[in-house]
Amino acid sequence: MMTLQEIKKSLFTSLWFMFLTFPIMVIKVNTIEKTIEWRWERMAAVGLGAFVLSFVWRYLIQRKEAGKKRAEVGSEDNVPLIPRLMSDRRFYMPGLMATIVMVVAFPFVFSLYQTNVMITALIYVVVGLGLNIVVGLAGLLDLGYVAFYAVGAYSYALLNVHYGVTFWMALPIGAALAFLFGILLGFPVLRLRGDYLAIVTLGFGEIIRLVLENWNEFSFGPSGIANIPKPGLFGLDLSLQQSTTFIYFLMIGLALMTIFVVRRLQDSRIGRAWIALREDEVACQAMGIDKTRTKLSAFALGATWAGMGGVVFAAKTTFINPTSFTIWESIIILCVVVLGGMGSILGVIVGALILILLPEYLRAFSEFRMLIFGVILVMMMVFRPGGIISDVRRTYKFEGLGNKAENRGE
Amino acid sequence: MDYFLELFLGGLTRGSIYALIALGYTMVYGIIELINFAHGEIYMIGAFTGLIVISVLTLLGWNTVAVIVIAALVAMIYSAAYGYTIEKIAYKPLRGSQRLSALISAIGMSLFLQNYVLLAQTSNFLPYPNLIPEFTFVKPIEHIVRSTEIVIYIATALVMVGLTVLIKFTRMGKAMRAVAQDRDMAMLVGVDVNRVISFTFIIGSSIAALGGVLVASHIGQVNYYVGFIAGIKAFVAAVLGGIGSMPGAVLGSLVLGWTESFFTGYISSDYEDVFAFIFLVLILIFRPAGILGRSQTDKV
Amino acid sequence: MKAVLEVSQLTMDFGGLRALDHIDLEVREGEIVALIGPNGAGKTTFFNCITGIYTPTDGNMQLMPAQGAPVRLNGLKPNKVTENGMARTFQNIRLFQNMTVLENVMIGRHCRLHSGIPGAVFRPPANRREEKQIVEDSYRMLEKIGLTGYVNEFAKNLPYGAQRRLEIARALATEPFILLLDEPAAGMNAQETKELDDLIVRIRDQEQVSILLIEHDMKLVMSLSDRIYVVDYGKRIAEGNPEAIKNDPAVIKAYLGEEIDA
Amino acid sequence: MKKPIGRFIVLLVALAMAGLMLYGCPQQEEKKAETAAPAASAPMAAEPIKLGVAGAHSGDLASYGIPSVRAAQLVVKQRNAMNGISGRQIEVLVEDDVCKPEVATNTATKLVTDKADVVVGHICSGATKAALGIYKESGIIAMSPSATNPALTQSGDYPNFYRTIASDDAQARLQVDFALDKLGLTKLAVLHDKGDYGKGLAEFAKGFLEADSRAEVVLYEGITPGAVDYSAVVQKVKRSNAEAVIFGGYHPEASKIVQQMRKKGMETIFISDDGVKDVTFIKVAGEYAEGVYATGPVDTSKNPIAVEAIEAHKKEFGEDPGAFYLNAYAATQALLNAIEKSGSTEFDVLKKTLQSEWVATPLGIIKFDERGDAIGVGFAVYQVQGGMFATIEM
Repeated sequence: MMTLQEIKKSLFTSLWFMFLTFPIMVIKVNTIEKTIEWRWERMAAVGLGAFVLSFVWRYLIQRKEAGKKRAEVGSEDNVPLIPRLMSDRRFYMPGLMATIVMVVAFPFVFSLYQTNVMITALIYVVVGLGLNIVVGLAGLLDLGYVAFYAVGAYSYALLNVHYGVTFWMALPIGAALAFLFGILLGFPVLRLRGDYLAIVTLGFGEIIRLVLENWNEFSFGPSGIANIPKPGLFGLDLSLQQSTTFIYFLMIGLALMTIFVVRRLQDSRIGRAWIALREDEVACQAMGIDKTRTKLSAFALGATWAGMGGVVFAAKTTFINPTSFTIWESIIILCVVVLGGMGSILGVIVGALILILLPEYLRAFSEFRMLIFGVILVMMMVFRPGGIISDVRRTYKFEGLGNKAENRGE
Repeated sequence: MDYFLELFLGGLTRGSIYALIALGYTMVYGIIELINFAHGEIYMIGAFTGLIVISVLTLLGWNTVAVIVIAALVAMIYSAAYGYTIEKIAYKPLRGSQRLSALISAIGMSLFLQNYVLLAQTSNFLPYPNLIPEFTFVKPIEHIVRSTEIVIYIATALVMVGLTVLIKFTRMGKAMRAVAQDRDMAMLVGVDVNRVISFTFIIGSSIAALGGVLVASHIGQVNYYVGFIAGIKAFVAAVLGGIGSMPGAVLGSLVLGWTESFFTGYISSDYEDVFAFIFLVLILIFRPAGILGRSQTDKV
Repeated sequence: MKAVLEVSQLTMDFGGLRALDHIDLEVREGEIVALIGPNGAGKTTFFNCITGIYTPTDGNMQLMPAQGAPVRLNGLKPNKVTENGMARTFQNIRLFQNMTVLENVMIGRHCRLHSGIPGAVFRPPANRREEKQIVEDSYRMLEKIGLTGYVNEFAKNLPYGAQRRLEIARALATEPFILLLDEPAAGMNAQETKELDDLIVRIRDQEQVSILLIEHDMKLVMSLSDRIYVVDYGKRIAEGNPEAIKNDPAVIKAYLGEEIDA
Repeated sequence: MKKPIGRFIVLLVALAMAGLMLYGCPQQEEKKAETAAPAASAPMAAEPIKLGVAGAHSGDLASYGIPSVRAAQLVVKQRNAMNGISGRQIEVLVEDDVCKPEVATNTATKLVTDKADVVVGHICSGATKAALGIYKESGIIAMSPSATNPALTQSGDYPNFYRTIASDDAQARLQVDFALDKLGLTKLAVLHDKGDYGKGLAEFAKGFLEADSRAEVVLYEGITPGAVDYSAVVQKVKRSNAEAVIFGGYHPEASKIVQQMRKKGMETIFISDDGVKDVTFIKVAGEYAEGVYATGPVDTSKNPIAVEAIEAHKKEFGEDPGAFYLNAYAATQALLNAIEKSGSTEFDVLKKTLQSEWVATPLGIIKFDERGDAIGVGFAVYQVQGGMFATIEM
């Protein structure tokens, strides 16, 4: 296993990292006091750590390469585990039952905090599924998706402040406004390609945030809007615990609806057109698909979900200000989609759960939280570049004429 | 007229700073089509390394121009090493996967590096000594432009000339262009693609480090987060100029710098960034591949 | 016979370069017409112009469907051209790689159907019927082209010849009355070319489609075509039946140095 | 292919479950324990007092949140070394909110679930507002070292909120009065950093100036924080002929602007706020800081507690403390003092104690009014003189 060569290699790696981290890890200067602190023990730690980790790294890379080769040779049981399990009724039914029980029992079994975090994760499931339409299906890289989220959140908050609009009325209004914004913003930019589109959408996201920040008369500026009412339930007076549980189930409902709609869209004429557009724009047009309309529909529909997510977001936090809608937010949502596995609904759900729950559970590491989060992002991508649930786009499977064309499920 | 000139020079300063970062962005993008989100962090690490070197040398009793030169050189070497290592760890294993995966990896790297410096050094802002000498010839126009700014202009110009020479006239430059155009083809004709990519990261990172040291000297402070904002702006500048094109990156940066400066000067800095982004959108609507980018039509 | 496609004085400039120089061309009902010429003569540019991918500098292009008024193609977007009944394939295969063979053909049906977002979400009976119909129609199309064996494969996993045929199937699914084939035989072996020859004739006869093709394989061109147009340096240098073209001095001159495989 | 994925998923599920167990179960057990023995609800001597510290500990605003954590840790360490509060040790629960409202609600529920008795935080006004409702529901008092939004204490919506910093309007009033009465200025530029702290302050300053006939606001602008160069704004100030700049924001931007102004030979007076009245500002801006005015709590440099607090920080962390360190130090002391004096962590008792008991802090000897603002933190104007903040007599 451990040949001399490998040890040599690891030694070199370890030396390299000791060199690399030398100034920042070892020397701590205090330019104010004009003192230097030398922390040599750290160098030893880095060296030792790098030495050990380089073995792990090599092992993992080798394993990944081996896996790739096996896949190239093309064994039949290439279908990933989860879809395979799901297609087997023996596993599927009990699994489904267990999931349902777990989901229903969650807010009663776990603490307020757990429920609260789960609500956040569910909001990201909904919003992530929306972005999945844009990025995963239609292949349009949108780095300013958070703009529509902001539109939803602010439309509820502002309508509530000025006109006393309730949550239930704001939900469709927020969605509609986001849809409208999607069309409005999409129209001029959708002829741009790839990364140019990405940067322009990033620009739009920032524009919306900056306007919210600067235009006090409209949006109350950086001090935000407080005391946004939580969603009402027939005028009942709910305690914090109860209203959290209520929002939880509301989000479960919304998430299920989103999954339902996105699934149906994906398997429809429109959904196929989105995927085709992602695959090859020129050929797509030559097949009679209206590029602009198709792109716009993906963009606006994606925005709609962000709008809805935004309304729930405002209701859940009861306070909003522009700091919740920075580019980092767009990036996190994008990570949800890519990490989970682009284009896959299950993937987005898993991605959202991981990305939102992970930093929360990493709280135990307190100040190392975001450091570890960064490392995990890199590692996940390096070792599973296709996302966690990859290659399971459902495809039309033909099973004979006259029969219903059945789909191979996710 | 004085006011105009002042805004013009202010814009030039901003533009030159963006350019030093944008060049690295655009080079990396040109070669592997990756938005290297961690590039801003490389710039920040460069600034920090420079600060550490300056402090150590100052404490040893040095106090000459040599200090800043050595600091800049060490910062460039270290940033290059970081760039090289990051590419090997976070991007190389992802070659051939979807481009978005590499983007997420870059974002993860960016988060990691920010927090690495935050934890290993400090969350506080640190003062950055300005060791760039005051040139006597600047004295009469000191209220308009400072020596540091002049050094930034000169550095940017030199870097640009140097890069142009490198790309146009050296073997490595030729190889870089070949890889940028068609990686597989370049590999077939015997270009060592891995080496070219590493080299690109090294050059891009060391330019960013130079920028880091100069900018930090100019604004007099540094913390772990300075890279992110500057990085985003520089990326916008690179796209504005036409990503992948080096003269484009410089031109885009200058245009962005002037846009911001004049907008602030004549209208309002409240909406400075809003305007910068709207300007970007407008330019891209009329020139979908940026100012100097060649619009690529699909070969059908 | 009635013309279905009429192109007159088509000119296309790229910067200072004139890629097409006042080209006239006509395809009549039920005809197989070939467009040939040396590499870089402007054949694919011609296709790109009439299908709306490029906007020509000058000239007139018109489609004449069996029923209804003629449609002027100038300024139409590619998808509109296809909607109006002219479909095409590509020289460098442009399939939707990560979709199955069946799905590729289903995309071709897109422009003939109309179910929108509400239909997709609520799936009313009409929509279900339409979806079922798409699958069946697409499968039938695969039967005609002989690709049923691959129906659930990803397009990228198909052998080369099958990919070319899938492009034809996909184009046919848009229900064109004129089909443009850009080097359909490129990269095929003799056996496959022979099959393609049969397939094209069969398509013409069964589907009542006129065909305009670009091809380098002269044997195929000569055996298939009713008429042939020859272009060189963007100019039309000859037109006529295979026999006439074979003996045309201008054509021989253009191809001098190039092998004429006939 | 199959095995690694399988293992991966299993690992993932296991991790998720482990996480849930870790966080869910202890709490469950506690609940059970409570129901089994009601007597346990009375504080036992061994049970530690839990002090939550919430604020931005990562991300772009970490430099304003981390000093609070350190302040709380140092105070608690000192207390615990002296046998805690009547024999009960104090435990610090540090939770990050990145200064974002949505994260703050998670942070707050986490602290509630972890049974925090009192909370020092949050740092940003927005995050504080989002979190307060959750604390209120659970009867937890939160004391912020840095949330200055006036509505927090003036609206009456947040009875459980206290702070050891002046609200925006109070500080702005002081700045304006100083500028007009003491300095006799007539033309002022008001700048801010577009954040909820800086812009809130600047809005008030502008309002007060406009209401006063003696002076005029010749320029009102938001600068972009983190920009690499501020020369355009500086030139604009120069062109506006303003005699002074009132700046709302934090010290990094303040020092950049001051440096650029001074380097361009401008002598414009610079007046700023508590976010700038920080040793780091002087150290960073160096010679250019000379003459800058900043408002802040009275008397900190001569206050022995403040001196001691700063020394303790230097000893422990090897650097000067960051922004709002003293405010957080005072907040922690005030909270712990109230717990000690009242012998309880009950909401009403604690509230009463906070409002009645004076406590010696680095900011002076303070107690709180019924709205939650500190009484006894005299606010004063300082000027940087010879590398120190020197009090200016009004």
